[in-house]
Amino acid sequence: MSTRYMTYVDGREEPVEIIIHVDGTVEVDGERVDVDLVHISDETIYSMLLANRSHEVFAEYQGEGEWILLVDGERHEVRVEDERMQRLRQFGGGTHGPVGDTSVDAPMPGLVVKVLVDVGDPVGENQPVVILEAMKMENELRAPVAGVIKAVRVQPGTAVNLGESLVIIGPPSEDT
Amino acid sequence: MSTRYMTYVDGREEPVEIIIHVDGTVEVDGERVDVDLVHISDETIYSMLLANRSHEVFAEYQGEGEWILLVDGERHEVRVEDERMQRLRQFGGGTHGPVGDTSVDAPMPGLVVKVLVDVGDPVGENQPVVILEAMKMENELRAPVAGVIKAVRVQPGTAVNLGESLVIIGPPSEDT
Amino acid sequence: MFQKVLIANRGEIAVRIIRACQELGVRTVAVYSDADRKALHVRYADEAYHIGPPPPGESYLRLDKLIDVALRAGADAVHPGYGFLAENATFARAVAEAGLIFIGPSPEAIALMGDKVAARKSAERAGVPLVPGTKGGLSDDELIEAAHRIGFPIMVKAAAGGGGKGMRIVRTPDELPRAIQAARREAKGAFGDDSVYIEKLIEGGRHIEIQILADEHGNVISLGERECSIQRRHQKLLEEAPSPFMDEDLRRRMSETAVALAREVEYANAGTIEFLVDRDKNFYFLEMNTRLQVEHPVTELVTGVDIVKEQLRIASGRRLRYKQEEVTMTGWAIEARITAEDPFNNFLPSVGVITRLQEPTGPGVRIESGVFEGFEVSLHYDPMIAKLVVYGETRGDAILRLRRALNEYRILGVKTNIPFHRRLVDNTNFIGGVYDTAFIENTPELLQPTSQKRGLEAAIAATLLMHQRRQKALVYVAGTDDATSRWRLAARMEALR
Amino acid sequence: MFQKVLIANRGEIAVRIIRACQELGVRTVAVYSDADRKALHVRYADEAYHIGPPPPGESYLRLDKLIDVALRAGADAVHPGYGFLAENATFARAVAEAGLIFIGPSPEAIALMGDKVAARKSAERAGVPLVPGTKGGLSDDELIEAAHRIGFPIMVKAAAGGGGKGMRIVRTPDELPRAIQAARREAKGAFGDDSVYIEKLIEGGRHIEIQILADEHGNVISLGERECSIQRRHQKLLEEAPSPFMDEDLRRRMSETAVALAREVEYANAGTIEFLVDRDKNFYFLEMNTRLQVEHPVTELVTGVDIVKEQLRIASGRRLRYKQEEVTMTGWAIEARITAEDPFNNFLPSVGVITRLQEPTGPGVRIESGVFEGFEVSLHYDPMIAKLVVYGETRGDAILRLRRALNEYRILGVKTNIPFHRRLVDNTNFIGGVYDTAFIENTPELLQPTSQKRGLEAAIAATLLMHQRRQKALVYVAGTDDATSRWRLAARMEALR
Repeated sequence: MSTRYMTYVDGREEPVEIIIHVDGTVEVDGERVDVDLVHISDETIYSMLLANRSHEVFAEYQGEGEWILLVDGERHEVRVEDERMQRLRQFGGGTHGPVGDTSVDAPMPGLVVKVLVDVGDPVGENQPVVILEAMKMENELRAPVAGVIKAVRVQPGTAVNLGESLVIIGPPSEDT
Repeated sequence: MSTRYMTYVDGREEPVEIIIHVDGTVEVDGERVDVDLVHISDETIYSMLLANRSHEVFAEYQGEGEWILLVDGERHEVRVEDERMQRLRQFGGGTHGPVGDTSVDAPMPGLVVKVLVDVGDPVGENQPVVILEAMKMENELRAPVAGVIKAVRVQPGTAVNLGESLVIIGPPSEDT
Repeated sequence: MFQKVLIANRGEIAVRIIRACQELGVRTVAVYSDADRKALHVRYADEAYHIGPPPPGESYLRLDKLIDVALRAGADAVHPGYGFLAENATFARAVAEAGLIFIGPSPEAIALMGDKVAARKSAERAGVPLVPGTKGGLSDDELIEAAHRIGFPIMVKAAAGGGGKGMRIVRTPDELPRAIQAARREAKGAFGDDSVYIEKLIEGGRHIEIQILADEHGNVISLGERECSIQRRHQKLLEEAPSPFMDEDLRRRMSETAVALAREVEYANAGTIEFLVDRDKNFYFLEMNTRLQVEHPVTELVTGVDIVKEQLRIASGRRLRYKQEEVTMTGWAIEARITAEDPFNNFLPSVGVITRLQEPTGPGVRIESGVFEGFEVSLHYDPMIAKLVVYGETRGDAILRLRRALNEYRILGVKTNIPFHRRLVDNTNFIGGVYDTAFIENTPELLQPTSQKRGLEAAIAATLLMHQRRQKALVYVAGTDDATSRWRLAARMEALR
Repeated sequence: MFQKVLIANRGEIAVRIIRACQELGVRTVAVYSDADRKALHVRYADEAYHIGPPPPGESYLRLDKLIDVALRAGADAVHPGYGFLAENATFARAVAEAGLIFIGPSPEAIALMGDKVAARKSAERAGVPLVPGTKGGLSDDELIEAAHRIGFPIMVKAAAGGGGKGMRIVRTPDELPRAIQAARREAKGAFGDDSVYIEKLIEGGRHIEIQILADEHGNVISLGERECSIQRRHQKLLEEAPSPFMDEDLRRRMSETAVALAREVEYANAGTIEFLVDRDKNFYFLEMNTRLQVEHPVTELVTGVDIVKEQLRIASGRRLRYKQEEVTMTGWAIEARITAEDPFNNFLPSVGVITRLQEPTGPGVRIESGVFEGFEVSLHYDPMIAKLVVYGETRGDAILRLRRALNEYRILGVKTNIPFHRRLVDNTNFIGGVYDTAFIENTPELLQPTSQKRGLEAAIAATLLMHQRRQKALVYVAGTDDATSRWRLAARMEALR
């Protein structure tokens, strides 16, 4: 499971395609890049080594995938779209409400303790769907969007890898 | 209802007695002082005008009433004891577990919506005891310490003033 | 020396003055409006007093309140900074009448130099060159004769006028009669008065000013010039000392002229005489600023004289500590004014809270700042939030150092003009010292946001952060709603990377 | 000039060198251990490479890794900073053998000056005064005769010795025979060797050093002295330039001596000769540091010479840009070393995360810092986290400015020696310039935490914050466990105040 983003810098029409693989490797426009981004302080300051080039990044999230960044002091406005947002845009819809399917992936390797939803269940945004035990703690995985459960791919006792898809949430049904 | 503190600076044995009245006035060793403390940024930086003398205060809470302060750049270690802690010390106990009574006071004027405890109930730290409506919001007042409810001074519908005592919590009973 | 000084100002200049006082062992009293309770000048001063709501007219311009605070606090002197009441003769007089010392020139000198006509007359008496021209009410023939005497190009201007109406630029003698006629017609139509006059047109002029110091015992010295031609709509953006246009002879002539004017008006304390200098190194009086200037630090860095401390010393009656021949300019200093304005959107003021701030430091860098993390930039006050001043052995060193410092500067929360300065220090004409007051106007690329780079670094950083954010949003620690554990987990996840 | 320089160091000095490179248009390569991934030098450099775990022996001292990174990154020169490999001749040689330029003196000069005996011999040849003394192995009579020649007070020292064993201070001739006997007995007991020697005792000595610059074409100049007597256990805490003890004649003599020594060992690049100066202005060679010194900024501020840039220029083969007669000292500079040590607890290192940091700025203040908010002070490296350097017209101005800047300094999270410096600048002997290397030892009040003030301000502030905290803890907004609303409410409460 990799995650694919289309990223627009400073209002340019041509996006940068960035794929983040579950092993942490990053592909930019089809080319693997060596990147190390570490957090310095607050929620704001980061140091990025990109193929050993050092960049200081100040970042503020504006919501809806929009970021304001200072990279080495130069200001950039960046919009990051994941596949769901891209589909949303393709369907010409607004930016609210889910269109298409969303996968709840394992954010770390672990053991599924409980599955809290069944196929067909409506779920609200932030509603817990799976309990995953990892690093000796129980972690509640929540629905990133509201919708209807389309598939449940694991059951209690399943050992899952980082990034593995656990539950698929489809768009909410018309009558909800 | 005023709150009385004994405050020890830099390990001195002689405390400063500071009383904060519900109207916000402050008395230091029996004398009213004119103080304006405003928050600048983070959880740390404050500006204090004390009778128009300007002091910049950096403060970090260490827990258990202990603070590390930089006042105009000079470092101080300060221990602030409220009446409960003072009693605790008088009883020669440790600093853990309540001894003596603790009052849950109204942190703002409002209307009591619900009283969640009865006299004799054991309560845990942080357990909600009273719901107070103020400024059009319901505010849950919680027990600052574990113990047993010794007195309930209000009932639903009581209008209370800032600082008014609502519930008294006594020490936990021996067998809990 | 004074015991306690009230600073009747705010922002970076109030901080600057407070520091000078502290370094002289003088106690300081700050004043603040509701908008400035948290401001640096309040926090750095020994005492601070509230004087009213944010609009300056209800606080920083209320001389009654300022004098009242000064008396209550037991101050013995008042420093006005720049702006607000700094060139207000009434304030200077009121301060004196309250038995306090005004740290600046006499009310008479302030009033004299604040009146354009009176100032020009004083300049004339002191032998300061004025832009050559005629008075109004002359006949066409008289105007034509005057134009030949003054030399072309000239400007024909409506005597009653303003706003460009009835104004004509004339480059050759044969255009002149028609231009006078046209100007008269326009002036008549616009102002009901066809009187016009002629003034020499200064093309490619530079704005260069001379800093002077004068004590109350008749001693006056020049601290040399500052180059202030990098302007936009008469707002200075960057200043340097010395001027790349200067030579020893011109400096001496301008300094002597400035000192003569100061003597003519019996000036005491720090002051600045602004000149327009043409390509042939003729200079003309513009105006005199009877106060500390924003750009005073560049002079301090090259002369080694602390102008604010000198102001305090002079106002306390001391004699100047320097003789003219002891003043030398060593090295090069540049000041970049950092404003909360968007250079790519017509310098529109940008308001908001400064959420992150990281100021440059290191060798040769001096920051004069009025802001901090959490500071709210409001529309009530000047958009200048800080001054970045650099010093180097040579102009090249100073420019490279300025570039380095600009690259270290980080401000989040409001837009600033830092990108403009970054472009400026890379501009070859600026680097070559080839610029006049029309430079910004004639160099539109300085105000273009487009960069050749694709912004790949920004794309990658934002995407990784977005990804991390998505991951975090998905995970809550079961069995607790405590915010801290959530973050603990996030931190742990980060450690996994 | 170089295209790209690897900085084989960390902390404030790595940042300092990176800035100098940037200001010369030279690209920079940083290296970092696991402990330094977030460090400023990594963030400020153009490139950064990981070189191993935190212990220096596994990272910053690994010459193989450093040279490997330099080659991989395409650097053409290496700057060693100070400490670590800066005075390691093997490293300098290895750099050269890898085809890179070492920004420092030749390996031969480093080796020569690193060997105490060889260094003393070179000094002797160059006519540099050494502390007068005898060699070991002399008879009692020979020692007594030598003592009379040298003059009292003297020290009798065990030739084999160390650690004070077999050491005697002798102030008058009649004490000498017994002291020699006692020293011999002690030496015999401690080291099995009763050979002793005599050395002049320098009382009230000052540690003063001369900064020199030498190019590869035989030009050597002195940049004057630095006063470094404010020491504790041979660790410098504060330095100034000039020295308050200096006069023109002594400066000239010391400078000439230092230059002679540099010539004797065919020195190139920046170096420092340390001297002990007695009350009668006799000076004696201590050692030569064949590298950049921590305290180089004070010399930069008074001479206007950027020593790090000069190092780069010299190493790239250029000739010195200054003649001796062009070097003058103007004004006064003081450097306070800011360390994460508790001055009130025997300067115990204080480790932890710097949670808040606010550095002083404004006129005449230069900060050379290696830290930031979130920086973790660890035991792996030097406790010096920053240098606060101030410049003023006079020593008095500089001291008052230092006091002002120290008052502005805020560091939370670790204890620092700032309180020590605050006491120092208020000490009358320090203000008077009356101190020697024993000053700290003889002035125990500098290390006393007790202040006369009751700390009322601290009591009031902490109590109000405690009160506010209690109020907050009591109140949760019903019907939500969301952390943000809790804070929103708290903010509202604050607005009520």
